Amino acid sequence: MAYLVSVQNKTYRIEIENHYSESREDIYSLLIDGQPKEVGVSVVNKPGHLSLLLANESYDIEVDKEEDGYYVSMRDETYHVRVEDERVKKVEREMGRHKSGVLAVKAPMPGLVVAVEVKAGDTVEKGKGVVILEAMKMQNEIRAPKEGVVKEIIVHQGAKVNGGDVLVVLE
Amino acid sequence: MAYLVSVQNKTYRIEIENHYSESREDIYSLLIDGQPKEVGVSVVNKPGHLSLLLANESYDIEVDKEEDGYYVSMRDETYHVRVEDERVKKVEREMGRHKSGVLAVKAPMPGLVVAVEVKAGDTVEKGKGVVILEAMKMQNEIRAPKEGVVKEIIVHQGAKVNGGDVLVVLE
Amino acid sequence: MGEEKGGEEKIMFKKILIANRGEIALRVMRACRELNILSVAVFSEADRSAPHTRYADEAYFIGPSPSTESYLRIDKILDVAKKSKAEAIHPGYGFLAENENFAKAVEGAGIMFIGPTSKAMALLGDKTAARQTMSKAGIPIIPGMEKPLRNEEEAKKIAEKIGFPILIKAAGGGGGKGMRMVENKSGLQSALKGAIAEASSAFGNPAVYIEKYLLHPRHVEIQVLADNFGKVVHLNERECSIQRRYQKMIEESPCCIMTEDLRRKMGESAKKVAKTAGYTNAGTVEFLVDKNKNFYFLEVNTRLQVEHPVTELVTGIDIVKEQIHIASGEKLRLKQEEVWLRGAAIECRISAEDPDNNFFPSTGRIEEIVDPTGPGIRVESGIFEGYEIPLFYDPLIAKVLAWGRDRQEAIVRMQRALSEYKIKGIKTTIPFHKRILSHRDFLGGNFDTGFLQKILDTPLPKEQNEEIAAMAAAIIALKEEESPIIKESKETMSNWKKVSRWMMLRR
Amino acid sequence: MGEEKGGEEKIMFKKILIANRGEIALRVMRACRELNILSVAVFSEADRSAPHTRYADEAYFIGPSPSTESYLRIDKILDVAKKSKAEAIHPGYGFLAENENFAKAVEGAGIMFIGPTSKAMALLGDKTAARQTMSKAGIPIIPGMEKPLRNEEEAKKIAEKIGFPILIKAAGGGGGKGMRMVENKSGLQSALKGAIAEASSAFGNPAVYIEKYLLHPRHVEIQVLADNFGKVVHLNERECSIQRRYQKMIEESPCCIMTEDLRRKMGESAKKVAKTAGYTNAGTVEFLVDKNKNFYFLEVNTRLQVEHPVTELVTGIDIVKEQIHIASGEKLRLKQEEVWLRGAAIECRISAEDPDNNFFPSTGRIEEIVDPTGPGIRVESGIFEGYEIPLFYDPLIAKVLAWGRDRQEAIVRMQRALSEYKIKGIKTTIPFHKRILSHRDFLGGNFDTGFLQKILDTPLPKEQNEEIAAMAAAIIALKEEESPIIKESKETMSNWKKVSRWMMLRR
Repeated sequence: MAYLVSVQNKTYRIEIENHYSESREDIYSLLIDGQPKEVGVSVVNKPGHLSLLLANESYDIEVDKEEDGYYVSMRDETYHVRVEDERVKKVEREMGRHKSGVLAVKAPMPGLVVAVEVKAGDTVEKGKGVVILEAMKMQNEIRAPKEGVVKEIIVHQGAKVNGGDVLVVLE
Repeated sequence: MAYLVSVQNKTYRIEIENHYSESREDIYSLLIDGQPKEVGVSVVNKPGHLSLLLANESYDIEVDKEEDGYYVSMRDETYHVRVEDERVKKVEREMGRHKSGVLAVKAPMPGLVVAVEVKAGDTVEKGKGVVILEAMKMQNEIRAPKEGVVKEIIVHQGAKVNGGDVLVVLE
Repeated sequence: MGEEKGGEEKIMFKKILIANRGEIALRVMRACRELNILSVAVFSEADRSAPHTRYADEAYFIGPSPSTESYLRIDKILDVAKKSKAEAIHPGYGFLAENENFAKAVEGAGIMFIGPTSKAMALLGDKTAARQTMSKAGIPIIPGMEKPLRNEEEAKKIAEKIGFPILIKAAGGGGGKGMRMVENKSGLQSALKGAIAEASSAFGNPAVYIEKYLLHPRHVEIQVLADNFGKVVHLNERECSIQRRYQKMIEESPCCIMTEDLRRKMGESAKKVAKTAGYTNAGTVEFLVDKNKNFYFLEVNTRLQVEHPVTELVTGIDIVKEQIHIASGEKLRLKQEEVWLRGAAIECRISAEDPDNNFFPSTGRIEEIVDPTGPGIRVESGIFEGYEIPLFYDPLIAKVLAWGRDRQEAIVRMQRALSEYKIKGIKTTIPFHKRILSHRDFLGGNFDTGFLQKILDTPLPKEQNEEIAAMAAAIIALKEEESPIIKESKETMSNWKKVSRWMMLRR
Repeated sequence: MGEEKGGEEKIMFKKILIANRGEIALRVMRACRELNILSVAVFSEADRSAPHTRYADEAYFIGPSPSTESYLRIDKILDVAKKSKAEAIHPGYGFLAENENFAKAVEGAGIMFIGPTSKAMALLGDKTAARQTMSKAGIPIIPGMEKPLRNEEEAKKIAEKIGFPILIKAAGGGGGKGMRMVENKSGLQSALKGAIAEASSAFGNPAVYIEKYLLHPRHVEIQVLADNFGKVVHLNERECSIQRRYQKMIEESPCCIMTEDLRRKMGESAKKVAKTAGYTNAGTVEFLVDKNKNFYFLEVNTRLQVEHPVTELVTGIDIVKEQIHIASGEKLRLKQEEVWLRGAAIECRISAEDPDNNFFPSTGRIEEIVDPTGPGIRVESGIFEGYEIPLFYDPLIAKVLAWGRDRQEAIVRMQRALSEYKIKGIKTTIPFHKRILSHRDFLGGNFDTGFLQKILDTPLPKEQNEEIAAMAAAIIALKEEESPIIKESKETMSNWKKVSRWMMLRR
């Protein structure tokens, strides 16, 4: 089984050659960009909580799966990691999928829409405020994550929104 | 629904007359030995963790179910509570069940039998040591919980036992 | 305990109502328990199972979740005080803590308010009037307005007179709400609008005023205790310059630019402020200190501060207990020369906010908590496993404190504590605190109230263990594919994440 | 940090191996982390996911779960030290901490042993020889034997000579193992047998000796620190009279019968003991103090004690860090007159034992932990949620410490902490500590080493809330009958209980 694993700006090819269970841990033999590694893995108290031993270096790791990939926490840092099955990736590449030019600006959390600062058709720069959301008594400006043209305004002043609700659609 | 509830040496008759849910808690109207009470109940983070409000007195309660009844912890104390359905109790009483005179002395936890201090046929007093069990490097004497005659020795010196294993049977 | 004087025996309260929620309500209830005083909680709809409701001996429902309908309702809280026969009310911080009408109503009901008199609160609560009074008493103040602003026109005039940069502040309350720094004329109008809106919603009072904004100032405050007999002691300073949007994030004591001489001067000034205002109970006198160690009186926080434990760690004094003793009519149990200053302490405020997403409030269910422990660590927390953070209140969920023999030891212990602290299910400011605690200028004590922007402008340190992270994720991915059991668990994992993310309100 | 002397620069270690497990391994690793030193763990089969294995920077497997095949294997631990290039080894307490062969082997391998030299350890490890040496140096000792017992006949003779009651003690190690009090002649034979058996299994050495048993003695010990240059300071006393089966359960500092004069005398004696033995690093000199405040030297614990945090809380000194500094060749950083004694501290040792069932060890899975927090509380713990207590090791799982301005405040804080501390899934000694902490004689400071038997003989206080408990159980019973969802949860509840109860070994 081979995976293409992206962290930050790097992508590693990780091939898990072999794995088996010993009494105290599972041993994974893998190649990371061709370099062989043997990793001892013990599940601590939940499926995502691992104790890794790599050449006797100890890593206490929490892996949380979210919609946009894995979040791997260890030693005071959290890494956003995307894992793709090499075979699946290949198929996708062959199909030549294109990215859509439409972007939904979503509410990062529930709150009350205090103001809508753009109207349909406006050209907005990256970082321009589009909606002001009040939550926990703080007013927070939601900004355009990229430049574009406002295609549609979904919410109105005074609306209560849930986290993840689309506020404005950019094109 | 009426229960006979025993705590320590007391038995209460608790009749739950009515209960319904409000937005923030469940309300139970009950009679305890004929005295009416209204109890507000909110489940905290697990089924057995309750926040009780009784005439605005606040009780943070943990209820653990074990084989021999409920263990109810609150305000630095733990109560061993037995709950019987009044109807079931009645049937049992009518059937006139007798208690068995046989008592199994069990290992309270896993360990190694270092010595057996009685033999079959011995008459033992309450508190007499019957078996010495070594666990966590400590030698612990298991004592007879009541007086009786040793009917059967189940374990032998050097045996490893699990918690709950029968060591000796008294009659 | 407590001295008896003049034949009149002071009797400690038997029951105290705590008009607050969260970690501060627990803090006060713990003091009550240690003094063998019964505590009475009040709770809103959202807080039926909250820690303070369960920790108290008695708990009374006071209304729907929004604080305007519960924790800010003076009438309901007084009703509970009467019904429960509470002899005193502790307001905590926030909510009604600095509301003079509340203090007055409590006094009127014959209940002890654990804090200053409504009169002292009124005097100091009007920040502009307070500055005038203190200036007349010889306390140095920052150049600025003497009265709340009447209109935008006036704002322009004053700003030009004292010169930009200026600071707009709410007259009705503190804590950074309704506060805006304005660098030049063009930003004045919108900042004014924002400040007024925020002041209205936070304090029910739109009044704002303007003052000179000092360059590179440090925010240093003095904790005072004053009894009802005119005696005042100060418990040394707290350095609170690490602020975001005028909200303190990290506080410490001692302040690393402090000298014995400056401490004595600021301490004496703080005591003079308290005496001038006829202040009683615990209070905090806030100052700005400039590069040349000139200090300027800012305001008095007429309540227990969020950061009071910093002072407790270096002085060994339980400030909440002292508040209760003072309110019960005892004389101060300490002389100024008996106040220690041992070692160093730091506090990090942990909020349910996402530092990677512009500090947006994060709600959801707390899945797991591992508190930091070991030498020198103290935690004050208002959360538990299974708790769902309600939307309605302040995002502060916990405070971590570290004590060390010196600042360096306090810092390494705090770094360790932040590293050990695990709060799963929501986003918190812990990672951001780690960044601050490892920043060269923080370590060197070389910062001012503008420090946080510097942190935000500093690129994130390079991550060290990308390969390990990649391998861990690949192993989890393989486990998910291979094992139906793990797959199920993964499902659960992913589900609770979603729930915690999108769950709007606790049920 | 650390002074430099004689042109030779002392360089702090870069990596330390911790030859231990549980809370004490974490304690040492935390000190390493605060000093920016890498830590190396060793772990047995049972401890692959244990906290110390995960907290360390490096971790090495050293064998099967029984400690004789892992944590007591000198050869394997030295192998790891060499492989990992650790420059020093911290032994913690228990296991090899007081094993002179281990200390000697470490020295022989050119690795620093963080503790005394093997020579000092050998001298003090032979308890009877140590008493002779100290007696000759003018330190008062308890009447008793000068050599280990040869046979039962000799035991009878000596017992009659010094008079009953007598105490049988293991010559090869401390901690209450292999210890028996004998009240009269008839109990001598069986006590001797038991003591020899326990001494053999605990220390691999059956040697025991006899001494006079003092009536109403208090166990008071003095913590000392000694550098490699002949300088010794003492860090005041700890009162450790609250013992069960000669195992300390509660320790505190200061001791409430201590006077300035007695403290000075005992401190000077302890320093003399250390100097006489050529002792270096941290050590504890144990004394018994009788009713008339005469004190008798008992023995030296040549290691870090379980109860060292009590002293840390009242002196502000991090004893583990000082151990590391001393071992690295630094001179003591403190003068005797710089050692504070501020406030009062208490420690309760929390064990996985069932106080309602004769303190039987309790194994199982920890289902939930809520650590006590708030003012004055410190926790040292070696457990986590989901952890399965292994059978193989000491049942101590955590220590709770409370600091207060005085003993009374420390006690009420400890009561609060015990009340807040929740460890679900296993039985612990927390309820028993609550009984002690509320006993009149404990509160009054009126106790001796026989106090615990008194507690056991005191009937349990009457429970207060039987009606509430009855109602809560009835409500749960009804919920179980009515709701299929609750029923399922109940099933789970009951199941994990069973699992935790009967689970023998962690997988």
